[in-house]
Amino acid sequence: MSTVATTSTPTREPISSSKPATPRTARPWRQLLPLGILVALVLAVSLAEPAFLRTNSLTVVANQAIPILLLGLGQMFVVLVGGIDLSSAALASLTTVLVATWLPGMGGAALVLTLVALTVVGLITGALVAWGQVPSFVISLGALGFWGAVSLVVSGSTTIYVSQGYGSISWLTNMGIAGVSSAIILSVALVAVIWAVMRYTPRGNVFHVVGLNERAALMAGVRARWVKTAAFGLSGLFAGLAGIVLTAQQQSGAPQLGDALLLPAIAAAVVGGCAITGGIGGPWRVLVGALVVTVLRVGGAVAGIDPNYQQIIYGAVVILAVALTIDRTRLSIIK
Amino acid sequence: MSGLGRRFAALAVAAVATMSLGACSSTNSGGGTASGQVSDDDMIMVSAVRSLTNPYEAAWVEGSQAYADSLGIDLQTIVYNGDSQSALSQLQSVLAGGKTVLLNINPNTTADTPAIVNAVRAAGGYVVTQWSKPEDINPWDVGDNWVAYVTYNGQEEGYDTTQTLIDSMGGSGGVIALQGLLANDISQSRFAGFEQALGEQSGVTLLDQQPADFDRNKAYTTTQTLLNQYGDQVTGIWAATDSMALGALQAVTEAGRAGQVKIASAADATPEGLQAIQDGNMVATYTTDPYYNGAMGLALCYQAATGALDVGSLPHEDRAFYVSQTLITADNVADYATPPTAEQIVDSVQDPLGRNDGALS
Amino acid sequence: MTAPLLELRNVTKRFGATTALDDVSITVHQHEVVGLIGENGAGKSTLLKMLAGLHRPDGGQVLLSGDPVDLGSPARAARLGIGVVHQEQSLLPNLRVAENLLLGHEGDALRAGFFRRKRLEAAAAEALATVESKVSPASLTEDLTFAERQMVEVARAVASRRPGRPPLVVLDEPTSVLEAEDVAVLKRQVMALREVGSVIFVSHRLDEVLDFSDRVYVLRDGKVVGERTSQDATEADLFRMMIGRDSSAGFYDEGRQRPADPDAVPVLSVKDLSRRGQYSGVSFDIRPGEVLGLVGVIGSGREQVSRAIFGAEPHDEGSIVLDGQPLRLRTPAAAVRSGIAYVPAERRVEGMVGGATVAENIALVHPGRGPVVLPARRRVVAQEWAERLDIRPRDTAADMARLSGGNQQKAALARWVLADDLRLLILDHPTRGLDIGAKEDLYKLFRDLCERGIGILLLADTLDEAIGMSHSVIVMKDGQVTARFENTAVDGKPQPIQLLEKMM
Amino acid sequence: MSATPVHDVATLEQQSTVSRPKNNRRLLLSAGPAVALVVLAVAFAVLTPGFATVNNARAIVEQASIPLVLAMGSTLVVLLGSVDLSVEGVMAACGLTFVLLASNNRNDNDLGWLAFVIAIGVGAVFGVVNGLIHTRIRVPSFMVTLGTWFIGLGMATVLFGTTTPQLQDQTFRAWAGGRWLGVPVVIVFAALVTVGAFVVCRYSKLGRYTYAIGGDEAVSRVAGIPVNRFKVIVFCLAGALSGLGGVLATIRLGVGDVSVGSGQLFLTLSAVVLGGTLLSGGRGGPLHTLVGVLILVVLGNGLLLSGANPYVQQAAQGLVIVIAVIATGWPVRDRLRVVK
Repeated sequence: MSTVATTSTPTREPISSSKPATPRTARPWRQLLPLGILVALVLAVSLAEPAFLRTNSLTVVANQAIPILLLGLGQMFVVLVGGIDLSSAALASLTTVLVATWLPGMGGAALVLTLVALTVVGLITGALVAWGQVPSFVISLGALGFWGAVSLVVSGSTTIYVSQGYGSISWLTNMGIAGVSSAIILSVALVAVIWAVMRYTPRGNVFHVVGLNERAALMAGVRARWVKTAAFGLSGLFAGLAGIVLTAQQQSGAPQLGDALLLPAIAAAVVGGCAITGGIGGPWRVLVGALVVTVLRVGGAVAGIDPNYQQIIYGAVVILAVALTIDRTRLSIIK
Repeated sequence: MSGLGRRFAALAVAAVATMSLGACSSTNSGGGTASGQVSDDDMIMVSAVRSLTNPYEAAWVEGSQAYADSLGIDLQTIVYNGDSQSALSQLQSVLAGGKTVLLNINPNTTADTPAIVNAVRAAGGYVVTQWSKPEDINPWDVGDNWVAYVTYNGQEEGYDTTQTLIDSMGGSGGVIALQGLLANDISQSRFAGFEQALGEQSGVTLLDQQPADFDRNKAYTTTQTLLNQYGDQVTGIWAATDSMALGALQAVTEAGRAGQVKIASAADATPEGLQAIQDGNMVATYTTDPYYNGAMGLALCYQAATGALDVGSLPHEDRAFYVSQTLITADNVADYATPPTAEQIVDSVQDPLGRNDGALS
Repeated sequence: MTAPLLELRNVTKRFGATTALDDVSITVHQHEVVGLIGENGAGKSTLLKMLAGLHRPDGGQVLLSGDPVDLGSPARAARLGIGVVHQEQSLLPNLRVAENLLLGHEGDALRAGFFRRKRLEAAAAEALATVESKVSPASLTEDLTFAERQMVEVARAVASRRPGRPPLVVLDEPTSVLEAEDVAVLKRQVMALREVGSVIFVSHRLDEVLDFSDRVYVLRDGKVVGERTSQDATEADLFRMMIGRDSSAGFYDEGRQRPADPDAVPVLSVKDLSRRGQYSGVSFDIRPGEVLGLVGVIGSGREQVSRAIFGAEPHDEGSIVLDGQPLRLRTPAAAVRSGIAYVPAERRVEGMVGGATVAENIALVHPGRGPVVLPARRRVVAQEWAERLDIRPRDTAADMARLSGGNQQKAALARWVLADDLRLLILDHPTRGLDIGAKEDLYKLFRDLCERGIGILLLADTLDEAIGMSHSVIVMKDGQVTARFENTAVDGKPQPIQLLEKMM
Repeated sequence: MSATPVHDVATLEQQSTVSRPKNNRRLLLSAGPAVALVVLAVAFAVLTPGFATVNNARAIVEQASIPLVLAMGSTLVVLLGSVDLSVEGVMAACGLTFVLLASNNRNDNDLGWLAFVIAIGVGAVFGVVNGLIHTRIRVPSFMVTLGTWFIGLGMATVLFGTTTPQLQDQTFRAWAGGRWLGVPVVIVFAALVTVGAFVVCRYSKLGRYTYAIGGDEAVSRVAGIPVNRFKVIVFCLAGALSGLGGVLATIRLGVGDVSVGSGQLFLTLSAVVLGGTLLSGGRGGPLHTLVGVLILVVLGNGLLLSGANPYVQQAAQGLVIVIAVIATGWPVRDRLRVVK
């Protein structure tokens, strides 16, 4: 995880033994590789199980990918600024509990309240990281433990089934266009919005800049501490969104419902081509990454591989996918 | 992503969509079909479990296999390794195969149940869920496709095993309780049974209770720590499962107190647990007969699909009920030492409601 | 006559479409110091990287003592006796000095995979002694000053030679960060090295090149455009060969230096600025269009003062007033909003964002107004400044890290000066490591800014630069202001020796 | 001529703010976690009866033993600036390999010590594979080891088959709870590994090169260090230590179990980071990790003994970690400090 780095004393830029790189636009095929992997994976699974190619199965996969995508997008902001958020999946679990608890009484307002709460939770983590000047790995680990306990307490450590007020969120999975659920449509729209904001607004590249060289950003008057805090706030917000979709999909909230999605979400960001060292990545990459990870997670089983060997295949394909897709031209050192 | 990338993505999506159009005509028309007459050839049986390295679930799958083989119907085993998403996706892809799915599932979490039964209902299959479901959703609310929900009386398990433990301690002393994951309903009901039994007497006191997350190692370290704290006060340990009881046993043995500290497990009857009872290292466990569990769920679905069982007319107590189970102690442990044969398993589920032990309390 | 120690025959090196080295032939004899000069981008770094074993030539031959060799890898180059002191420091801050010195060639200080610490430190001490460095081999490298580290690097280049091979030590800009006495030590060391082997000496300082070297090669556009023995060459000759034209009169563009209006409200007014243990009672004013030079040696506190004005470091007491408005700066961001700009000395660490494009770097401080900024618009702005400041290549979509130092510095400056509300520009070693052409461009830019009424606080690279550029010069020593030379445009410039007296 | 500066007597270099950290700052950073450990221990000793007893101290050390073995391997990898997520998978694969090769109830194997060696060898092979894929195919270690984590779990699942294999080798069974020269066996292993890791990091070429590579990989390469080879060796060592940890945990359980390592990855990695070894590499070391492991074990043990509600325990654990890290880092805060 070369993820995470602390340097209070920057060393001088090392002499690089890498060859002068080709301009960044020289290899467009590189950017297509994650997509190629996705298509190849889908085709491979379909060869073994043709039923996989039906719209029905594919939309199922897409639906499954949404929580990973949303968590991955939140993770992207944190990874872009050079950190990592281990608490995001636990926050999604907390969301499902809050939503399931509040929906019957408040209806749609519960969603707004939850998102606000989760954003604040993320901002707290971010503020501790930014102004405490401590590694995000440890702080978010502490947050993971703390908010996990809060989920358990709030839920009475049980699953809360949503019956009354489910209408406020059921449209996310039940409604849609041509079998494509509104959760999918909204998530893709969200990806497009993030992309547009990052590209077309004056400060859109600020996460990238802070991730590439935080000190230089500081010296250029960028409020880097706020940017980092905001990245965690966004991670909290997206964990909230992911939690709402999970609640809609499962029609219930539970204190550990989303916990298992932490590594897939990080993997989605990395497989899509975000550098875990920060500064490189974007929402479209996370979208493709989330789909790849989801197909990987379910593909082995769908293709009918002996359950005993599925994990081996899964592990091998994860490595293979990253080996093929990672853009090494912009990383002279792979950690 | 570059402009080229976006164009390529659009192309890929279009291509996939075109391909799928041709393929989807054969999809089963879904939705709430009543108990019908589906022929064996159009069926596929699915047994879904968390992992195959868990003795309980391994035996469950063996039971399922025996039953499916007896009818000559294909069995697909879904192993989801504790990943709810994986469970649902695998199920969806089997459902998309077009055959009528008969599903017997041990859901990963309570929260998974609605999504699973809705998916099966939409595809016109039949499902029996086991062990856990959200309290306020029931099979008869969803329809005939959710044939039944069966579970096992955790409170009874906790109560009976605690009684045995108290007896073995001679009715006095101090006991430590190890729960499973805090958020787990089953663990909670077993612990409720434990508390009930403890409350009905006054000789044995509860020294401490901790969650050990069903984890053998965590049970080991927790017991080790608590043994240090309470010393000789501890004369009994109750654990919600065999694996935690075995972890505790390890710590007790290392502390040189094997035999002095009595250990009871509330569930699972794993080969190791049974061995420990035979060796006198444990006093009790409970069996729900995993072979039966694995076969019975499929049998219910099969009878619903063939029309042998009219699901719609079943009373609620036959749609959500406890399955009878047996306390295992040193007295009867020998009876469970050898696994049942395939014939025995198939015979036991000829009347899949035969072990109905009453409606959920 | 014996074969020359090093001979490059018609060496060529291409990167894609650009030819970095074009048919270069260079000879270095035994017991000779050869100077190598050229503008940024002339091919010096490529040549040095080739000698260090980092690049392979595409054509031509490298001969050592008459034998054709393949330098292949850094380890191989070191084994063949070539020690390179890179311009960018290449010591590992988290290791001890002794470990750094002998990294990769520990010899008998290693036994069965384990270090024999005594032997290692003895060997290191020996190497350090050859450069008269008093650094302890056991100290942690990150605790050394920059100059101390530089000396360790030179020691390492010497120490890496194999017995039996005369050493060839390549020094890339070794003096740019050294203090006067260290330069003298270096000179002695170079002369000592000449007794046993040879030295290639690369520098922007023409006077130093002439002082150190026996012979000088001049590179331009990847070609050798001249070779002179030091006795026969003058700085003017070398300059002409390097740039391809005569030096323009008035290097510092002093003709455009106008006296500042004494009655104008100062852009910046610093009063009794103090920080415990660093500096105290520092006061000065900078008027619109005025350049104030702040000089002093290490530990004088001038850098801390300048960073405090930018909000990058705290101060304990005193006031900072900008255009009559008192400031309480807690962060650089607050300073930037007040109209203060800072060009840091450590360009790569603090001054630019490598990995981002040139356009993004230029837009970093003032990304544009309004909710939407089209990338095309950003490119156009960047392109304008690339033209105005002659940033090469003009491709503003290129990665900032790929540019040469001078062009990076221009882009780093562009991001500040493109704003209309800039009031004060703090320049910390703005011309460090730049070639003469780039320096001239920057000096012109500074004069332009003065004409816009902007105040400049200059921490100059050299005393000459400070004197040449500044309206006023303030000397600091041990955290105190020890001398002021004001209104120099009218009253006449101080002499370097006057400043030195107050600095030391 | 005026073109070039003539009086370059002084280039008045002032670097101290950037390139010269204060010595005491580093000391504070190193000592912080140790101070936190002492504060925690004293707090629990005062507040919690049963904490400050000889038996509990022994239990703490025993519980820290297997995490220590794993964390030492993890430390080496993190010092490189890489990370090894495959710990749990390797533990499972090695644990099952060990049980199935030693005397057990599933097959007739009885290789004794050879089983022990082969199992650790399997871990080393995992490490070499990690290292080779990471260095040769240039895949970030995060993703490589994430993949081999699942491969390890999958291999263990395949080896597990359908019934739990039980360890029957009496020599090894005796290790569980057994003592050598009065010291519990796991503690002996943990002590050997910790001392070994310390010696390697402090005095060996491997250790110092690991610091060099973690400090600056490009510079290390230029200095002629065969970076890739050393990375593979370090990953190999980490894999072998994961294997050893898996075997020790398996011996303690007495059975082969696919989930033998569950939870160990987060525990060990947190311990490494909490102890002050930077994930960016080059700084920290085995002693830091020792402190980190002890902090986490003491925290868990003390909270358990405090009798607090389990929810409160979990929340408190999270809070204490956050507070400890922020408090120990507080004195070295700085306006421009960059921490990721």
